[in-house]
Amino acid sequence: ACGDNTATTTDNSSSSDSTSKSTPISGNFSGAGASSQQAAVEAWIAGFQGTNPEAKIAYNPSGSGAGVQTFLTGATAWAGSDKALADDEVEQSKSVCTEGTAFDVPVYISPIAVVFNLKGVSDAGKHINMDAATIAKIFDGKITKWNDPAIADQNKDLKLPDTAITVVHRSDKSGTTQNFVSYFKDVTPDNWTYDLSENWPNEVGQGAKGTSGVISTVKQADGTIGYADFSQVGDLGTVAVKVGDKYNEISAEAGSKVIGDSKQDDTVKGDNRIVIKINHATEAEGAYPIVLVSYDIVCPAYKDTKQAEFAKAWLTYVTSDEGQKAAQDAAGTAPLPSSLKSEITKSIEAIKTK
Amino acid sequence: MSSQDKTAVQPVGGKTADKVFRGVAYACGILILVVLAAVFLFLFFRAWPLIGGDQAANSQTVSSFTGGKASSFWGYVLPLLFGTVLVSLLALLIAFFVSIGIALFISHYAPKKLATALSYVVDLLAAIPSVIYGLWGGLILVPAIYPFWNWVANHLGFIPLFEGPAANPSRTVATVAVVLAVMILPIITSMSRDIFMQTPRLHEEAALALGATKWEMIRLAVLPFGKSGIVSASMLALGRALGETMAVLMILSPGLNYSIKLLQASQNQTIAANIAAQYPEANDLGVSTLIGTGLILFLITFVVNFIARKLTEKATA
Amino acid sequence: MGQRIDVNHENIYYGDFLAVEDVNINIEPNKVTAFIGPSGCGKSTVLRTLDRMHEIIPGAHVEGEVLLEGKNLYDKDVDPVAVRRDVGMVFQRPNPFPTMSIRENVLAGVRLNNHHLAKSDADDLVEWALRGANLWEEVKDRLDNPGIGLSGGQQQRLCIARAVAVHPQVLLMDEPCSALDPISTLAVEDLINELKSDYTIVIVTHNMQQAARIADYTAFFNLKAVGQPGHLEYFADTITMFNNPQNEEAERYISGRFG
Amino acid sequence: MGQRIDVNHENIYYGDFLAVEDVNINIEPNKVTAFIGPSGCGKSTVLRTLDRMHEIIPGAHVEGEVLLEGKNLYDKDVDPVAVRRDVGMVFQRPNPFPTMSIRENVLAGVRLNNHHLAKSDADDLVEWALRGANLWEEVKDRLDNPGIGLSGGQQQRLCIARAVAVHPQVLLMDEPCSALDPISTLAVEDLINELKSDYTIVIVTHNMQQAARIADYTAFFNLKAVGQPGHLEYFADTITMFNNPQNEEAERYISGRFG
Amino acid sequence: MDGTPEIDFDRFRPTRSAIQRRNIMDRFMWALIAVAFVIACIPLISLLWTTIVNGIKRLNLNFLSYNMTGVVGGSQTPSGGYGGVLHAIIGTLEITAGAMVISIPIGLMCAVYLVEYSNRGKLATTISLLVDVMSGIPSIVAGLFAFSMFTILLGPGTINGFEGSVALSLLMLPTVVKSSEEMLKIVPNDLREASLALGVTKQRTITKIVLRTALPGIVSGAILAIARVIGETAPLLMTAGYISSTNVNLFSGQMTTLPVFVYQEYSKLSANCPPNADATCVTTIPMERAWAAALVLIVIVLLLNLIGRIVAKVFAVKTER
Ligand SMILES: Nc1ncnc2c1ncn2[C@@H]1O[C@H](COP(=O)(O)OP(=O)(O)OP(=O)(O)O)[C@@H](O)[C@H]1O
Ligand SMILES: Nc1ncnc2c1ncn2[C@@H]1O[C@H](COP(=O)(O)OP(=O)(O)OP(=O)(O)O)[C@@H](O)[C@H]1O
Ligand SMILES: [Mg+2]
Ligand SMILES: [Mg+2]
Ligand SMILES: O=P([O-])([O-])[O-]
Repeated sequence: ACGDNTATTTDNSSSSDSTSKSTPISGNFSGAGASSQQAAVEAWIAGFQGTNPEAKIAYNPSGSGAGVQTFLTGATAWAGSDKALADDEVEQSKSVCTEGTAFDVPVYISPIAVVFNLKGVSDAGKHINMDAATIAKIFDGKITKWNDPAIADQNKDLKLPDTAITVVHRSDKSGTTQNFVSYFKDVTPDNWTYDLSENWPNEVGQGAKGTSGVISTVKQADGTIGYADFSQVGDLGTVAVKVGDKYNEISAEAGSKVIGDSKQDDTVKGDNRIVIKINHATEAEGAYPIVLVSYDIVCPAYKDTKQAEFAKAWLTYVTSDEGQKAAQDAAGTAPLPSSLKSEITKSIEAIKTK
Repeated sequence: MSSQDKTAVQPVGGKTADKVFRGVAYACGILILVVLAAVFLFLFFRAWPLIGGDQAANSQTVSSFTGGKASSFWGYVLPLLFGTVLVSLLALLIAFFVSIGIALFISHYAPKKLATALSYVVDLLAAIPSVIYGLWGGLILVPAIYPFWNWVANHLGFIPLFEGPAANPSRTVATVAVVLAVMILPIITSMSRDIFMQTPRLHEEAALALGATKWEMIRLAVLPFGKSGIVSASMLALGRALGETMAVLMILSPGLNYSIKLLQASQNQTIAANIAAQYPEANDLGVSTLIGTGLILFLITFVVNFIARKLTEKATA
Repeated sequence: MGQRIDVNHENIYYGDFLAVEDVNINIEPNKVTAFIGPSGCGKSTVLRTLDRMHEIIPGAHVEGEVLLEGKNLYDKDVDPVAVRRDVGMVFQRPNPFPTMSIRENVLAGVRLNNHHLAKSDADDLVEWALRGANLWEEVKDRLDNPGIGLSGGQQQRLCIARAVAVHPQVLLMDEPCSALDPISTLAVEDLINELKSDYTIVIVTHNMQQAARIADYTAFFNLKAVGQPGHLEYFADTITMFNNPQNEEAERYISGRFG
Repeated sequence: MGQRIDVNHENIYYGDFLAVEDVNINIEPNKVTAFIGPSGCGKSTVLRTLDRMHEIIPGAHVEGEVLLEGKNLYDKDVDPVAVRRDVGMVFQRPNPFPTMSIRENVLAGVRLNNHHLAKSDADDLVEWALRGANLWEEVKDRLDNPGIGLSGGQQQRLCIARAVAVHPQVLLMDEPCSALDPISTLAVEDLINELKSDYTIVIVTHNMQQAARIADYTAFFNLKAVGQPGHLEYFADTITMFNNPQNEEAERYISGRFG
Repeated sequence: MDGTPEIDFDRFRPTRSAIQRRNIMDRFMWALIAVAFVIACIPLISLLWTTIVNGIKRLNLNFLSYNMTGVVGGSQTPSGGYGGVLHAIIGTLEITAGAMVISIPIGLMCAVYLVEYSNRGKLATTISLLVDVMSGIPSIVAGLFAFSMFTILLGPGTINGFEGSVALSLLMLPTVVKSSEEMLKIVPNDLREASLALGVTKQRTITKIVLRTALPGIVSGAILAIARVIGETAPLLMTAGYISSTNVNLFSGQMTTLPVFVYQEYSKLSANCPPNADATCVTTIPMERAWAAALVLIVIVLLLNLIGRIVAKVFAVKTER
C-alpha cells in the first residue's frame, strides 16, 4: 500500500537461494502476541517480504495473552507468545485448526538482563557480580543497600556506595517477569517463595509499564535495579550472574548456551510441540542462565491453504539461520541452538499445505 | 401562475416528510437511552462469567492478576477503586484552586487582549492527547519533581500523607496527581471562566459602588454567582480524572493497598490504568474480570456526573 | 449631611471616543438634582464619573475636575474605593446580591470595613437603613429571606437601604424607577423626598413628570447627532426648567417635540 | 382580495392558564382593524389564534371558532400549515432570515414550500412583492445582499414583502412599528394604507395615534387584574372609538388615564 | 420616623488599619491569582516545549510520507528515512471520520429532538440528563464497550478500524449533542415563527431555517468534538489494533492511529543496530519517532481547533443587528 518502505534488492540477493519455496507467498497475513518479539518480527517481516514481495504481513504486539486469544478465534495465522500454550488452550485450538491441535515452536531466545544504575559503577561501565540468592533477595526487598555485605563480598574490587536500592519491576503482566522469577524458583527456591506468575508478586520497589517503562525508570534515579530484555539495555550496567563458580556476563551467545543445555518439556500435551524447559541451574561454560524463550504458535492445518502455506514458509524462514541472524541484528537475540534444528524442522513439516 | 396557485394549497409531500423527520429526531433522542443501556448491557454480558461462571476459576484469575494478594473480585476491585478515587480527588484538589485563580485572572484581571489569547490557549490544552501527557509526565516530570517531593517528605513527613522516604524516581500517586491536575486544569478553568464572565455587571457594580475593592467585589458578586458552575465543572473534571488511563499507566508505579502514602511507590493503582496494563496478557476470563472492573468504573463516573448535573440543575432552578 | 459637588471642564471618554464634552455643573448639597435628556446624550456617563464608577469600564477615562466639597476626586492620591464609600449609587435595575438575605444585603457594605459587627449594632443598622428606605414595615418579619424574593419596587428600596447603610454623603441614582410599576415608583419617589434632608441626591430620569415632581434642580443634556459627544445644554432650577426654560432645545425637549 | 374573519366564543389557553376569555369579533374584509389595550391583556394572543400560530407554543390551545370566510380554521380536517399560507403574519421585531439575501428572503415562503420557480417567475414575484412593500426602489440594485444588512424599517418592509409574496388573503401584524424610528414607522403606515385594498389587515399597536391614523375599526382589549384572563372590552369603528367611545374603560384608556 | 434607632456612624467609619488591611488583602489576592497563573504555566509550557524540541528532530517530509513497513531496528530505510506515520495519519483520519459519521447525525438529530420537538417533557429532561452523564464515560470504558459489542455480535477476535470508530463515537456523541443543542437554542424563535407563519412545514423550517442558521456553530462544535477524541489511545489499542503498513479499509484489518503509534514507539524505547552498522543506524529512533508523532498529533489538534474557531467566527450568522 502507499507509503511502504520497499526494500532494496541488495538485502535479499544472498537469501533468495536459501529459501526452498519455489512459488512466492502472496496475500494478507496477520499475527499478534508477545511484545518482546516486536523488533525481531519487524526484521523477519522485512526479510520475508524480500523473497515474497506479494505477502502483506501484520503483527500486533498486543501481548502474549491477547495474541493467543486472537489466534484461538481464528483471526490470525499465528501467535507470538512468551509462554507455551496451556493444556486447555491446546484443547480449545481444535475449533480453529481444521485438523489436530495447535503447537508451539521456539523462535526467539533472548537473555534477560539485570540492569542497574549506580553512580560510580554503572556509569564507569563496570559490572556487578551476583549469585542467584543475592538477586532474589534484592528483588524481594531483603537486601536494601548497595554496600550490603552480600553484594560487597562478591565484588571485592568495586567500591560500593551506601545508596539505597530501588527495585524496578514490571507493573503489567509479562512473560519477562515470569521467566525472570522462574530462575529464582529453580535455582534458589528458599529465597523466592512466591507462586510463579506473570504478575510481579510483591510490592518491593517500583513497578513500571513495559520494558520501556522499566528502562526509563532505572535511568531516572541513582541506585535502581531492574530486569529487562537484553536488547533494551543500552548503556545501563548489567549484573554478571554466577554460574557454577564463575560470574558470566550477559551476551546473546551466553544466552544461547543455556538453551543448548536445556531439555524439552515432554510432559506437554499435544503433537509437534517443542517446549523448552530452561535449565536455569546450568553449569555450562560461559552460559547466562536467565533467558526468555518466546514461541510462535501455529496450526497443523488451516481452513485456508494459503494460510497454511504462509505459516509453513514463515516458520521456515524465522527459524532458519538467516532469520535468526536478522533477529540478532535487529533485536540482539540469541540464536536457536543447533541441537533443536531437526526437531523444529520436523514440526514445521507437519503443517499440511494441501 | 395558475399552477403555482394550485400547488400553493397542497405542498408536495410536506406532511409525510414532517412525520418522518419528527420520527427520526425522536428515534435519535431515544437512541441516547438505548446506547447507554447498551454500554451497560454489553459490559455486563461480557463480564457475566464473573457472576455466572466457575468461581474457582475466577478466583484463580484474580490471584494471577494480583500475585496472590487478592482472590475475589471485590478484593481486587475495591483497592483499585480506592486508588482511583484517591488519585482523582488529589488531582482535583490541586487543580481546583489553580484553575479558579486562572479563571479569575482571565475574566477579571488580565487585559482584554491577553485574556482572549489565554482563553484560547486554555481551550487548546484541554485537547492535548493524554498519551502526550503520559510521555511528558513519565520522562520529564518524574525526575524533575523528585527534589521537591524529597523536600516535602523531609519537612512535612510527620503528616501521614507525606510519610517518607520519597520514592526515587517519583512514580508515585503524588506525581500522577500533579499530571492529572494539569490535565483537568483546562476543563475547570474554561468552564469557570465562562461563568465568571457571565456575572451580571449589575452585581459587580453594586459591589464596587459600595466601596468594595476588586477582591471584595469578586467575593461579593463573582464567586457566589459562579458557585454552582464551579462545582459542576469540578465534578466533570473529577469524572475525567477518574477515567484517565494513559497518563496513569505511563507514570504510576502501582500497588494494591489502601494506602495514603502519596510519596511512596507501589501503593495504589487506578481501575482504568489497571485495565490497560492487564488487558494485553489477559485470557478470556481475565478479560471478563477486567471488564467487570470497567463496569464498576462506569457506574462510579455515572454517579459522579449525575451528581454534577443535579447540582447544576438545583442551582439554576 | 450632604456634600456639594462641583464639576469643572469635564471630558469623558470611552477609549478614544469622547462621549461627553466639557461639563460644568454645581450640585447643591441636600438638594435633588435631576439629569434629563434624550437617550445616549451621556446622563448615565456623567453620573458615573461622580463616584469614579466610570473608570471600571476598560479604556474609559476622565479629564477635568470633580470636586467633592472642594477636594478633587480625580487627584492622584485619592483612592477610588474610598470615593465610592462616600458617594453611594443606585442603579436602573434593582440588583440585590442574590445569594444574600435581606439583612445581609443591607449590611454588605458595612461588613467590608467592620468584619466583626456586634449583633446589636448590626440589628440597629439594618432597622435604621430599612426604615430610611421605607421598607422596614414590609420586611421586618422576614429579614433572613433572600433579597431577590422581594418585588421589584421592594428590591429597589432594598438597594437604596444598602447604599444608605454605609452612610454616604451623596446618593447617585440612575433611572431608579424605570423598571418599576407606578405604585413602587411612587414609594421610591417619596423616599427620595425624605432622603434629601440627609444626602445630596443626583438622579437620572427619562420621565419628565418625575423630574418635575422630585427635583430641585434639573440639568438638561443633549447631543448634536448620534456619534457626536453629548454636552450639558442647560441647567436651571426645576421650576424654571419646566415652566420657562431659557433654552430653545430644552423647551423643545420638554414640550415633547423631540426625543 | 381580502377575506373576512369571524371569531366566536373564543377562549385561549396557555396550558391551564386561561389567557383570553370569550372573544367575539367580526373582522371586515379589506379593512384595517387595530387591537389596542394595556400590556398583557392578550392582543398578541388573540392575533396569533387567527392563523393558528398560537398552538406552536407547547401546551397552548384554543376553544371556540375562528371562521375564515365561513370556514372554521380549527376544524379537525384543516391543516394549520395551509392556514398560515392563507393568513400572513408580520412580527414586532423585523426578522428576515439571516442566511438569505434580500431576494431569497422574499422568495422564502414559496421556495421553502418546495416549489421550483423559473428564474423569470421568481424575478417577477420579487419585484411585485418588493414594490408592494414600498421597498423596490431602495433595494433593487442589491437584491443579492443579505437581508440583515438593511436598516430596521427596511427590514420590516422586507418582512412584509416576504409575507405578501405567498399571496395571503389576510395580513396580521403584531406591533410592526414598535422597533422602528419615526421615519420608518411612517413608511410602514403608508404601506398598510395601500395594502388594505388587497388584504384584510389586523394590526396590534401600542400607539393610539397610530391606531387612529390607520385603522378603520378598533378593538379595545382589557384585563381586570394581572393573572386574570383578558377580554375584548369594546369594539367600534375608529372614529367612534377615539372621539366618542361608548365604554368607560375604553375612554379612560384612550384619554391616557391608565395603562 | 419613630422607632428609628439612633446610629453613631463614626463607629462604623473605616479605620486606617481596616482600610490598610483591605488593601493588603486585595493586593495579596491579586498576587495569589497571578502566582496561580504562573504555576499553571510552568507544566504547560514545559509540555509544549518538550514536545516541540524533541519532535522537530525527525519531523520531515519523509516521516510524513512513509509507513513503518520494512523498518528494521535503527537502520535507515531505502528512502533515507526511518519509517513514518503515513499509515497512522490515514488511520487516525479514517477512524475519526467514521466516528463523525456515526455521532454527528445522531447527535444533531438528538439535539433537534430536544430543542424542537420535546417541549421539555420528562423524556427530554431524562435524555439531556443522560447526555450529560454520558459525557463522563471514561474512554477506556468506551473501548471495552466497543470491544464487547463486536465480540458478542460478530464473534471473538474482531478488530478493525470501525470498531475504533464506534468507541470514539460513544465519546463524541454527548459533546455533539450538547454543542448542537446550544447552537439550536440560540437561533432566535423569531425565525422559526417567521417561517411557520409563511406556511412552511415544521420539518422544512428546521432543516432550511434553523439548522441553516445554526450551521457554523454546529460545524465548529463538531470540529472541537473531533479534536477531543482524535487523541484517544487506550480504547483504540483494544479495538483498532496496530499495524505497521497502511490499511485503508476501515471495515477490515487493523489500523494504527497516531496516539497508538506514539505509545507503541514509546514502548519500543530503543532499537538495535547490527554489529558493524554505520552511523546511519540510530538506536534512539523509536523515541524520536514517538515525539515526532506526538508533535504531528498536537499540530493536527491545533489545526482542528483553529479551523473550528475560524468557522464559528467567519461564518457566524448575525442574528442580532
Ligand atoms: N460601555 C460603553 N462603551 C462605549 N461607549 C459607551 C459605553 N456606554 C455608553 N457609551 C456611549 O456613551 C454615550 C452616552 O451614553 P449614556 O449611556 O451615558 O447615555 P444616557 O444619556 O444614559 O442614555 P440612556 O438614556 O439611554 O441611558 C453614548 O454614545 C453611548 O453609546
Ligand atoms: N408563551 C406564553 N406562555 C404563557 N403565558 C403567556 C405566554 N405568552 C403570553 N402569555 C400570557 O398571556 C397573557 C396575554 O399576553 P399577550 O402577550 O397576548 O399580551 P399583549 O396584550 O400582547 O401584551 P403586550 O402589549 O405586552 O404585547 C399575559 O397574561 C401573558 O402573561
Ligand atoms: Mg443611561
Ligand atoms: Mg403583544
Ligand atoms: O514481552 P512482555 O510479555 O515482557 O511484555
